[in-house]
Amino acid sequence: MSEMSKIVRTISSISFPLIIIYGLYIISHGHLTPGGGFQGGAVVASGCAMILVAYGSIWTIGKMKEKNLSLLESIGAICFILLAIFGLGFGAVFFNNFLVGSDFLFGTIPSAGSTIANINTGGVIPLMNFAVGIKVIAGLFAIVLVMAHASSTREGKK
Amino acid sequence: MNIIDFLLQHSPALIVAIPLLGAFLTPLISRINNKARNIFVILILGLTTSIVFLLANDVFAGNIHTYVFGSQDLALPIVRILFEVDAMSAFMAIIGSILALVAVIYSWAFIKENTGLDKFYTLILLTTAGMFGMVLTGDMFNLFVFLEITSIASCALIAFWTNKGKSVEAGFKYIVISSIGALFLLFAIALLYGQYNALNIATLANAIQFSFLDKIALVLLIAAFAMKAGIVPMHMWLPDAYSKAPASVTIVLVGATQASLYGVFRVCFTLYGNTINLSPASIGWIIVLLGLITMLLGVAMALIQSDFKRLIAFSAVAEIGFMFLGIGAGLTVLGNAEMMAAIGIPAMSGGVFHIMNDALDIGLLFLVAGAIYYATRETSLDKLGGLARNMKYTTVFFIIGLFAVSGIPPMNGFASKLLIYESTFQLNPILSIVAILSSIMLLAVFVKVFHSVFLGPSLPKFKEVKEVPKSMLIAMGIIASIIIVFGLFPELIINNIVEPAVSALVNYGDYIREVIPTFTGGI
Amino acid sequence: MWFDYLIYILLAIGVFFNILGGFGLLRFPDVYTRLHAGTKCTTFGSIFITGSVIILGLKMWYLGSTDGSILAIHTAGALVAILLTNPTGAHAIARAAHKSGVKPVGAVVDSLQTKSLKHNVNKKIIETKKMEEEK
Amino acid sequence: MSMLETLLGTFQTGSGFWNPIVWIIVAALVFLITYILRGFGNKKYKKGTEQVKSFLSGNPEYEKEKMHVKGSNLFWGFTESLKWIFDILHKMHTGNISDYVLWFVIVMAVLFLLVGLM
Amino acid sequence: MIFNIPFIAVTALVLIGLYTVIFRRNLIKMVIGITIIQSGVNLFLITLGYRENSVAPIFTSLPPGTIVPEGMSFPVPQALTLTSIVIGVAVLALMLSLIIHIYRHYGTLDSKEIGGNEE
Amino acid sequence: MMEFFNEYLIVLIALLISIAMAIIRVIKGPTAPDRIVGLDTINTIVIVGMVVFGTAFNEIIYIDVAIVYALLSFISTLFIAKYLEGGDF
Amino acid sequence: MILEAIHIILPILIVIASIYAVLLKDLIAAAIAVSAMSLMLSLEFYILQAPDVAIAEAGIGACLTTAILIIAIKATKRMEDET
Amino acid sequence: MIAFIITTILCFITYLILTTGSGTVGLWSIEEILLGLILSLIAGFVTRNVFIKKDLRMLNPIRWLIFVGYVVGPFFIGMAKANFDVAYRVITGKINPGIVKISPNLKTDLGITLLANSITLTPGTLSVDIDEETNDLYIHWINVKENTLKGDFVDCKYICGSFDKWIRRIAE
Amino acid sequence: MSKRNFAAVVFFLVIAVFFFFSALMMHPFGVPEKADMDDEIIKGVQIETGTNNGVTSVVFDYRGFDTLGEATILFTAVAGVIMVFRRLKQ
Repeated sequence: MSEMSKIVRTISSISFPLIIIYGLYIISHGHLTPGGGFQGGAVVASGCAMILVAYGSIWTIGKMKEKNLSLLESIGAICFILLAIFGLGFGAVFFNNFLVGSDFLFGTIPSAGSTIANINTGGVIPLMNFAVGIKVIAGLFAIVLVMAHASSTREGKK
Repeated sequence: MNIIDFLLQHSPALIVAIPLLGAFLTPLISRINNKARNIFVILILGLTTSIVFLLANDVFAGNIHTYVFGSQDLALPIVRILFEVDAMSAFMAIIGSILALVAVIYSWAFIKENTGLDKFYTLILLTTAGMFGMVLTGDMFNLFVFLEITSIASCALIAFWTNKGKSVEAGFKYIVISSIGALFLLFAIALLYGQYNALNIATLANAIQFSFLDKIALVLLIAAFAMKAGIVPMHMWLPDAYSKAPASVTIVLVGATQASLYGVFRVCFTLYGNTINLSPASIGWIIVLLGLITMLLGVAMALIQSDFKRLIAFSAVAEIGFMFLGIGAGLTVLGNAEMMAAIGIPAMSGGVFHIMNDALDIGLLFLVAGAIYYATRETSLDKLGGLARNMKYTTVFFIIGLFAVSGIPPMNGFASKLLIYESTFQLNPILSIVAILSSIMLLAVFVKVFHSVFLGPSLPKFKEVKEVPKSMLIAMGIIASIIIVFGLFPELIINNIVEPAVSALVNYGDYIREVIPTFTGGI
Repeated sequence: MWFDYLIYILLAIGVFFNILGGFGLLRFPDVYTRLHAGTKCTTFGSIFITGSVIILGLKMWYLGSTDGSILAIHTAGALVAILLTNPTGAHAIARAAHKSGVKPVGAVVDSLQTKSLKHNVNKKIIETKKMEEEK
Repeated sequence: MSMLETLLGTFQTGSGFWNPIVWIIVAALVFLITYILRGFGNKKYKKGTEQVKSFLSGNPEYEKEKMHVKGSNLFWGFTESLKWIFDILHKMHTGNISDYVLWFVIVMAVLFLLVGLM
Repeated sequence: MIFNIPFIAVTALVLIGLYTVIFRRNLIKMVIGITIIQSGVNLFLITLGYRENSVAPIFTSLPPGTIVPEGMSFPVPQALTLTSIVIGVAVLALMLSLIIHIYRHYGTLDSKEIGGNEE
Repeated sequence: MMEFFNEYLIVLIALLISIAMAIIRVIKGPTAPDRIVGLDTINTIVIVGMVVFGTAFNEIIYIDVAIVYALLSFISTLFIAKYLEGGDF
Repeated sequence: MILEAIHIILPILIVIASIYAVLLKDLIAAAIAVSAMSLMLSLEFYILQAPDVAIAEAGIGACLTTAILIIAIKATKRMEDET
Repeated sequence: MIAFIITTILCFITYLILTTGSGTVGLWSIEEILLGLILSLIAGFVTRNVFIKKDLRMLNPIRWLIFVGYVVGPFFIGMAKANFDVAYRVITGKINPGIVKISPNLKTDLGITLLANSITLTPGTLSVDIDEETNDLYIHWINVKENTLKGDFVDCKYICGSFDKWIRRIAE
Repeated sequence: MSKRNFAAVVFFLVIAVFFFFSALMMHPFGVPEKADMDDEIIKGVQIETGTNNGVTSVVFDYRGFDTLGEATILFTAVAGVIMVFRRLKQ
């Protein structure tokens, strides 16, 4: 009884890629439209939670161990703090936006005032968005997964 | 560029960033090897401690370090996060680094047999990083964020022994208390932000008018920080949390509590320093009264406890009262130069010195309690007895801690308490009488512990008890030696470390002028 | 501009159905009939309101603004998402309600009830058979 | 006085000075004297004789475990005579989280009344 | 110019949450109360950053005719609120997992029964 | 331009009335499924309200929020429904 | 004018939902009320010109908070005992 | 592998739809397309096993055309009817509800899901439960016509009209 | 009503009154009094950080350290939850 009905499962399967790609869109366009690493990460984590509720936590934990999620979260956090420390190396201080204006990756500056969405701006901010996004996805999903698994195996422990 | 200069210039950021990086790396490294993880954690904390000492060495000479994140210019209005390190911050950072290092060394053997150790070390590093962030930051919201880091990490650490219902319950109480406190703190920050549109402490201190909303914010700030610091009557979470946590966690928790105490002082002296004496109801006297109640009630409750760790926790509450008394006495005469020199400076240096002494003494006692728990699996005073025969070194460390905590020379506790007694006697004799009374009762409390745990006939069920492992002894030895050194040469410490910290609190104008050169208040 | 009138008409229909949905939610006697009101009417009203926004976007696009196309496409995306998730949510609620024991008020026939009864009876028979075999 | 301070005082407060080294010397002296006194008595001490056994008005000695004065029995008279205070204190520490928050609210209200109204 | 209704709503939310924590004995109810306080504080921060007839501080596809500094709401409170929301969910998750453990140990969720026999 | 878009604000008020009815169902509903029906209705109306408000202020980028809502509001419904079904998670 | 009306109606609805989140004895109902409050709070954020916060509140407040609450209620018990 | 490619392509198309009007290469800018490709590779990798389960029938574009025709044509009309029906019942309060069982004989998961969702959105009906093995649907019918009841089953045509034929064309 | 609840209600009302007055004394809704910091940020967003979204630039650039703290909080919570539900040695 840990799965939901067939209709829910099918719709979850169909909308899961849509939610994932939409969350990634929010993460990658964080510096242009409303959104960013946290919001997009929350969206993707919610999508994963939908799969969890539709298929049951035991099926899900077979696909994705919480250890790996914890590792992924560590990697995201390390990327984030390394980007901050790179500011120390390339520029002058912590959290220096050393890529902005460098015409390298995401390096251009948008024209002032109202513009259309140009993804190639923002300097180090999109990279930070991705790092935080990975972190938030892994973190929030790990919370839901661990709690759901613990609550579903309660009888087994007793 | 010289590496030392480079480190010094970026030290405020590095002190927070290195433990954080270590915390993020710990899960990866613990996949390799457990021993590698322990060594890595100790290395990280050692590196942090050395940077803290480097920074403190520079700051105690009279410089104030500012560090702007993201850009180097300090243009007005302050839009970026600012770290501002004066002597008080450096003082607290030293305490935090020592405690964390000792805790990690101690827990090498203490919790070796438990599972989930990678998370344990991660959380210890995170708590330490949060503590450093709290004491170094110059931004109100950043203070809130680091407060939350500290409280969440230490809550998870308190509930480390999840097979015990009581410790989970203590963790839950702690998280409820600290999250409510933090939320009211955020409310107060929002009130200040809505009025002055600034988050920087110096900018806010320059702008504050002491209107009605400012008073509300002041009360919220003081109440929230005091609750996190364990002031009576909001202290009840503290015995629960301290006594149910593993001993190596408790010593970190002591540091976290004192970081909250730092919050009270920073708010009273720096943020509201210019305007706090406009209030007819003197905030200083309120703090002094709270300190008196805290002392008396803490020590009275400690007298009737029958659990070892809970008893020490209540005496920790009493110790916090001493700090509040000393620094509150200084706050009552803030702005009055003559009184400040005669009463305020000695009282405050007593209070500030007592912060460090309290951390060391209570920390040592908790470590001893943990050692006894490790050896006998028992914390009830009624069941323990005659352990001096089996655990010689532990007994010696306990005697040192006993003397220090109850203010008996030649330990460090005496020096700070003497300063507090003498200066508060000039302010009002009753204050010092109450302080001496509670100090005597503290001695009685610990004599009781000494009698019932270490003396007496050797009980048959503790025949097999052995001395604790070496790493725990080393950790206790570090603290004990620091206590003895501080006790023998208090003038050295007071002149070099405590006096700069006190003058940093009193001369709040310097702190503000470092950011806003046009500020005219202060001494 | 007949376009504007079309937009107004669509908006009016949408608002009417949405309010009708809320009204039906209050008026109907049990969960299933409320689901009829709450899901169908609001979905239908949403289609009309988003439709009017899509038409507005197309009109803006026609008048020469690229923003109009973005408005139209994103609103269409929201509409697709609503159409995908709303009926499924209704189905999940209905199933949950039935499993948690809420019976349809004034039901003429309830074959799911008989099915679950039968299912239970079958289960019991199988279990008793197993028990006997074990003995 | 100031001469003496500079010579002896390693720690000056507003009204006096304090030297822990002197304290240690005094403590060492006391210890020495005690040790000598103990040495006098030590000669007459013989193991295994009646002398070693404790004398409880002729009553038989209790077992070791029962002899031990328990921690909660210490200061019994003090706590008994001030029982009303400790009862109140016990009542305060309910262990209920709501009460903890209630104390926070009470302190906040009192501070509001003190600071806000004045 | 309306009569500060959002601020009063913030106050009401904070007080309702505080009421829940003080007077309710169920632990999950207390957690819900803390969530409500959290929401109130978040709403307060956002409300402080609102300016009349303003738009969000995003320059992509800005509506024509927006005055640049004055016609935009404050970005800083929104960033603070984001932080606050994430902190809220972190605290909530930790509290609930501790509650699950408490229930396993004590078999009840009544705060009075759980902490009752504390010395 | 602003005058035309304000028609959408009137729509928003109407939607708020509808939300209020659903709130009454949420707080009144005798059983838990009734309350979820109210919640589901609120979800849908809030999505529409977001679209309408984004259009009213001529902010194209606001529509993204509505899509997030449409995709995610479904999940909380699923969680509650799964609880009521009685299965383990 | 209409905007002000919205700013009056929505906070009142939020407060009503939060009051019922506290008063309801059934914890599932309380969780539903919290979710509804969160939804309307998010609409209020959106109307106060903070779409970033609205997305975050959508993902975290309205979805994940409810999910975690429901999981916790599942692991413990549903009814709040009568006092 | 095929599942991975298909999922990636779907994700990429979705991403492109979301980012229209960003540049000059067609409607998109070159950076957007590159980033979209990377992101859809990630999304496709993550979701490949969930999205497609050994069923590649929907790759045929003709089925998609029929699907669009179905949504715009009979489905929308049915939905409009449904709403006027519900409006009538809301105002008058005349209901005669019951839960009935139909057996539409659809084999695939997608087909039964489409049918159930269509039924939910159309006249007076709401799918309550589904039999996992035989794909029978249990329908809550707001206005049961008692002459249609034959034992357990009700004939499909009273409830779904022509939907099941359309869906059989789309998904089977 | 027990003694405890009576005291609680009294002090609660005191707090409620003060909070209510503080809500009334705030600046009028929608008209903040000072806007130095935020105006500075809005003006500098596109030039200094190269982003169009002011909130993201505040989150990741102007107040990036807060975000590091926030990420750390999430990390802490996840570590705590996993630690609380870890498998214990018997």
